[in-house]
Amino acid sequence: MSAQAVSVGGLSLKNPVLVASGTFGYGREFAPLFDLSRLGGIMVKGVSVTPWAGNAGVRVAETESGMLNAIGLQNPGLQHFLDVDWPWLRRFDTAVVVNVVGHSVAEYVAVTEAVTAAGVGAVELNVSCPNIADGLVFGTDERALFGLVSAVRKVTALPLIVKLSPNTSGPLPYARAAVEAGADALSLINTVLGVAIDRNSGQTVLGNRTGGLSGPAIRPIALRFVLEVAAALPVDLIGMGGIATAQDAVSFLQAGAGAVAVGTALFRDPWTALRIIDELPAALSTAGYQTVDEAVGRAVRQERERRDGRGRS
Amino acid sequence: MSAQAVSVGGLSLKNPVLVASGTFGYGREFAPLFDLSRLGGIMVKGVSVTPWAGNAGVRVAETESGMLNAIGLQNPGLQHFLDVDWPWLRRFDTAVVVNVVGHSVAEYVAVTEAVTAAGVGAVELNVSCPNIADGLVFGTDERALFGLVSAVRKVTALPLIVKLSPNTSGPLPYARAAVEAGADALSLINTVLGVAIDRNSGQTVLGNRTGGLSGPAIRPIALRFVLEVAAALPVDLIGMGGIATAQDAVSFLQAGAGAVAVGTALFRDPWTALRIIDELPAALSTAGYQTVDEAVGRAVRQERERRDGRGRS
Amino acid sequence: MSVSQETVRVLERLTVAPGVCELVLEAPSLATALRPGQFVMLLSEAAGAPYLARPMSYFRRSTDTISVLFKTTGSGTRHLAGLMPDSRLRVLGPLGRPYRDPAPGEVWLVGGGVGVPPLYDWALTLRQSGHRVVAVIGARTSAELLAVEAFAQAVDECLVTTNDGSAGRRAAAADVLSDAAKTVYACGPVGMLRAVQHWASGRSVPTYLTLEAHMACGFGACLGCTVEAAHPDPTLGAYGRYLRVCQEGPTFLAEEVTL
Amino acid sequence: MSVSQETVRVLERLTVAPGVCELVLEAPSLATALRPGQFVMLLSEAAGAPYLARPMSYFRRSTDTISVLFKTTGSGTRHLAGLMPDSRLRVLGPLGRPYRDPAPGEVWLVGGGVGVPPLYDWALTLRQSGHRVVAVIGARTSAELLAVEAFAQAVDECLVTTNDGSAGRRAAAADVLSDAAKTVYACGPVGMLRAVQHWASGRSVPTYLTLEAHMACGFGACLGCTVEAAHPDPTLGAYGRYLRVCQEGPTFLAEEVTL
Ligand SMILES: Cc1cc2nc3c(=O)[nH]c(=O)nc-3n(C[C@H](O)[C@H](O)[C@H](O)COP(=O)(O)OP(=O)(O)OC[C@H]3O[C@@H](n4cnc5c(N)ncnc54)[C@H](O)[C@@H]3O)c2cc1C
Ligand SMILES: Cc1cc2nc3c(=O)[nH]c(=O)nc-3n(C[C@H](O)[C@H](O)[C@H](O)COP(=O)(O)OP(=O)(O)OC[C@H]3O[C@@H](n4cnc5c(N)ncnc54)[C@H](O)[C@@H]3O)c2cc1C
Ligand SMILES: Cc1cc2nc3c(=O)[nH]c(=O)nc-3n(C[C@H](O)[C@H](O)[C@H](O)COP(=O)(O)O)c2cc1C
Ligand SMILES: Cc1cc2nc3c(=O)[nH]c(=O)nc-3n(C[C@H](O)[C@H](O)[C@H](O)COP(=O)(O)O)c2cc1C
Ligand code: FES
Ligand code: FES
Repeated sequence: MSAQAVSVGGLSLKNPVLVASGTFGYGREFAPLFDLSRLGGIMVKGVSVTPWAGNAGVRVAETESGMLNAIGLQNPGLQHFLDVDWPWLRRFDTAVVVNVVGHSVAEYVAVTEAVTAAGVGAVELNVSCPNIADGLVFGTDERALFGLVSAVRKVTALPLIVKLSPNTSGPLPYARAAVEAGADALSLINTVLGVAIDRNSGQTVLGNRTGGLSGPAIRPIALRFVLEVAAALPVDLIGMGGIATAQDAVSFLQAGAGAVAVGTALFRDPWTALRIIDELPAALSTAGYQTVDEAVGRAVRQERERRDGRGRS
Repeated sequence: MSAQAVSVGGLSLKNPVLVASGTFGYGREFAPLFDLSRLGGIMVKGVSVTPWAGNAGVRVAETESGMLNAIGLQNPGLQHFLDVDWPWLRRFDTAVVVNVVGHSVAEYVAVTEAVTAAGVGAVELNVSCPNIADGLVFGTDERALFGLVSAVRKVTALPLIVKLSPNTSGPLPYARAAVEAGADALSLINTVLGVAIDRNSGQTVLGNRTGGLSGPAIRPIALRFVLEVAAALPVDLIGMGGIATAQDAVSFLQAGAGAVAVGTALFRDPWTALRIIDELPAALSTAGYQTVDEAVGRAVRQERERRDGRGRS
Repeated sequence: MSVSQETVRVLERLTVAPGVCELVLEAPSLATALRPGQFVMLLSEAAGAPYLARPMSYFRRSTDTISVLFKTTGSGTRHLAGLMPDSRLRVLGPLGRPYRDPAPGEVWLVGGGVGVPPLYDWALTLRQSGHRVVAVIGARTSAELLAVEAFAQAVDECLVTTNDGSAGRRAAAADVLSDAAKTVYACGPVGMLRAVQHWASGRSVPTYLTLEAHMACGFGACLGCTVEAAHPDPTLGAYGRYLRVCQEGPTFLAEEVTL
Repeated sequence: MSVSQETVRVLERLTVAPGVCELVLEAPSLATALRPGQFVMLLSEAAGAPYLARPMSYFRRSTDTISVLFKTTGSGTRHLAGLMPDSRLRVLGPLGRPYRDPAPGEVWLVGGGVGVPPLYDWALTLRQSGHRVVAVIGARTSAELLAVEAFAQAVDECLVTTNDGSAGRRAAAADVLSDAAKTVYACGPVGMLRAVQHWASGRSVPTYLTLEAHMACGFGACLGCTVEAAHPDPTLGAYGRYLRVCQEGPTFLAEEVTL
């Protein structure tokens, strides 16, 4: 195992840098640009049981140090993934994490079962979807979340990752619910709800009115979620939100993430994740670490010491 | 009444641009720089019943397009405000809004009663403080919020503004609780919880570990809160969060705020609020409005039409 | 050639008309790689530059340079228009599908406002391969007409239209399309594109529309730039409802999209 | 003079030592207004500049210029160190309280590492008003010594210390303080300031420490830059626990603060 290799939630990664769901499609657009096998892992665009059309109207808007998106989880659906994308993707020597979306527990279960059978690397549940039956969002209702994760857990032995929404007063109740229901790891964070107003019309830029904020603007929010969970629960974390440099990646490791994912930064420069992979060893050794694992949770240890009354006053 | 004059929650402002609590002290540091009477209003630093020391350690950290603060509501307390700050501030021809902080309902009530008697312009409740008795934060617990606002409402006839925390899954339950308890207006938003990690130590930069994120990075989040409340409730709003230009101010008006407050931008340039006041008429007329009121809620009207099924598909 | 991202130097900044600017960039490999109809994403890292890159068609090219011609409409274009010679820009490209070849017979190019840039190099290419090319350059008013002289020199016939009659014919660009056109390529405001689409409906003249959309990536990754498909691929289910302007476009047959 | 914010031009950028840079700014009104001990907030709006301004003491000044001397420690100083002559910077100042006047007798200035800048103009001022001035310039190692020649010329006696003995005495700067000192002004790393504070305790020599703190505003508005008061003003209650470095400082008497 190289100094770059890590394991999160039982998923082995050759390096701790993945690409975040929804910012890398199913890899096809990037394959002409670089060898996908260089990546620690690929978290594919959310897969639903049937194809989803996504939202009408303008889908992306720019903000300061970030962007809003209202793609609406457009995706070709499970069958297409199994028939077309997975056979193509599996040739690469990288961990493929299938991001699963659904409007009901049954939909999540169906996708998870199928991709488990297909032999993907891990499952990541995107719980920011509205539950059509109850009108609530899985990710902002602890009990719904517990139910969802428990049900999915029953049908897969793969590393099960739950991706939390930052649109709550804090991660802990949701993190606990997910872990108690059997999640092996958590992804932190999904996008933050936001709005952009069009200068000329005075109306919302996005067709869907609200969108998800991503990019460097949300990095402090993501670090808060990572640190808060790392300090409270013994669960592996994948950190994401505004990562654009190796230094950013180190911050997430220090906050307690065992691996990181690069998202929006890929839109400005599709080679960002590779650059981070190349520069991470130097960034780690500058910070005084020999391996990735040494870096993980520096701030958490401080946090635990504070809690135990041994830290700075 | 000039085209710039507005009224929010019964508070008359000569122009719709205030300065946000905690970014303007009690005005003293700015008085040598410009005539405070030019401002629509001053929301003073949070006032507590007794003096508060604030937090130890590093209190500010920089982030992309923003900053984190963990001041900890350091303030000289009610008596000092009444004896020293208010007599000095009241000479200026501008609305003075007293931001009130406390660790119990009784503390909020005491401050509100006293500043009401002193004759300030309005009261703004900062409900992001932990309630020492129950260990919860007023602003993230609807029932606690309702109780707090109801109690304060009983002791003041001044315009009563409640400032909501963005660290919730959405503003509506809290906005409703505040309005039902008698709030005349809402301020949106307070800072977003965040963390910064120190490159060298791998630990949190802030002594208090977490801090409040402010500045342009949070503007889309603030606009979401304003739009969501404006579309749902008939209550006056003061919008804030990352406002740095007249165009930003117009966006908040369009989203549904009747007035705006400038905060963090003052740290980079203490004349920002004045510049916005000077440039607002031109920005409004470029956007096709003759008065401030015409601009307010353009996006809300769109929102209402959508809800009523008359909007774009 | 596959997509690459290069840091290039601004050689010249020309003010072509009020609020319209041409930036000439030193970009030899892109100058070779780009095909007519393709575009680039321009990312500035200079003071006050916005977060996302901006999509732009290329307008002209030489062996070593490409240029973009654009109107100042917001923060990004204002920033680009303010770049001084010798500034640096990161350019991602070539992006999008090149123009598809025309049917035999007269080719009509219809450019409205700042829709003209992609058509110019296409005009040159078509002429070189022996096509008779008619250009229709339209704008609301004469002051907004762009690149008329360049097109006049490049094509066999150049018609000018303005909505207010201040230059050329008082007409919308689409109104002057005639049955002489055996293939049409149009680029311009959505209203104009709809008119061209309407003209094409019922005719069997291949009519290509070059679209714009808000883009985050420009290379197919974000799904941000979609347009509604007129005839969704039934094998794709609901997923087929939208096409990516940056990947399946930016140029579509008129009957492929719902505008 | 009251605080103002000006856009000034970078005239020169000198690399003084590895990782240490002096920027000379064209700033005539600040050059007149600043008093020794005061500082400015530097805000760059150029490519990649950070969001907040950076506090810096001024180092030298002429009629029309001021300079800042700083070490590259992070994003902001790295950015400042990369500014080319003719770049613009927004400078807010003068900020902070000037040095308070010394007691009669020998004045000792103790500068550690990049703590020397504020002491230099003070040295000149003190000499001009007839004080005998001794400077102690310390650093960990000889390569990190700054402005030794400038001080050597400006003061009556200049002592050099390094922790590793690679230049001057092998000592910490604070160790060479002697009873000859009738007033002390020290600026440098917190370890050095603590040592100076320790030296001062029990002596009745007025000893001034110039502190650093993370600052958002620099002019007293944010309460971000606090240091613990050693003897809180009892009339202020808990509020008195902290003092603002930017407003009540940056220079405090050693007995005023807890480091
Ligand atoms: C493939 C393609 C080729 C283009 N070629 C040209 C060209 O040659 N000349 C030219 O003048 N313009 C062209 N455009 C339009 C150009 O990209 C926009 O005018 C520009 O992005 C506006 O940016 P802004 O910051 O000035 O406007 P703002 O309104 O401030 O932009 C805010 C956000 O909305 C996006 N946006 C706003 N309007 C448009 C638009 N019309 N199209 C796409 N995104 C938009 C911006 O990219 C940005 O992300 C092209 C667009 C596309 C998609
Ligand atoms: C009144 C005053 C005068 C100063 N004069 C000088 C001088 O003459 N020469 C010199 O080299 N340095 C001086 N400093 C320190 C200088 O401000 C910091 O080195 C600088 O802010 C670091 O910024 P950075 O972006 O490079 O570091 P980063 O660590 O990337 O900065 C991140 C944030 O922390 C703050 N920060 C980090 N370290 C310090 C620090 N030591 N002091 C204050 N803020 C810090 C930054 O301002 C920024 O907000 C002075 C500080 C103060 C308060
Ligand atoms: C355009 C876009 C599409 C996204 N789609 C998904 C998705 O399908 N499933 C998911 O779990 N997260 C999705 N995300 C969220 C990202 O995976 C990531 O959590 C978030 O953007 C924060 O990281 P970043 O700031 O590095 O982009 C999407 C983000 C963007 C910008
Ligand atoms: C340093 C600092 C101190 C603040 N103190 C207070 C406070 O005492 N009371 C309060 O209600 N809000 C306080 N706030 C929040 C601001 O009033 C404002 O709601 C928030 O910063 C968002 O606006 P901005 O992005 O323009 O700064 C403070 C913000 C900052 C940056
Ligand atoms: S712009 Fe990203 S998919 Fe087209
Ligand atoms: S830096 Fe803002 S109060 Fe000192």
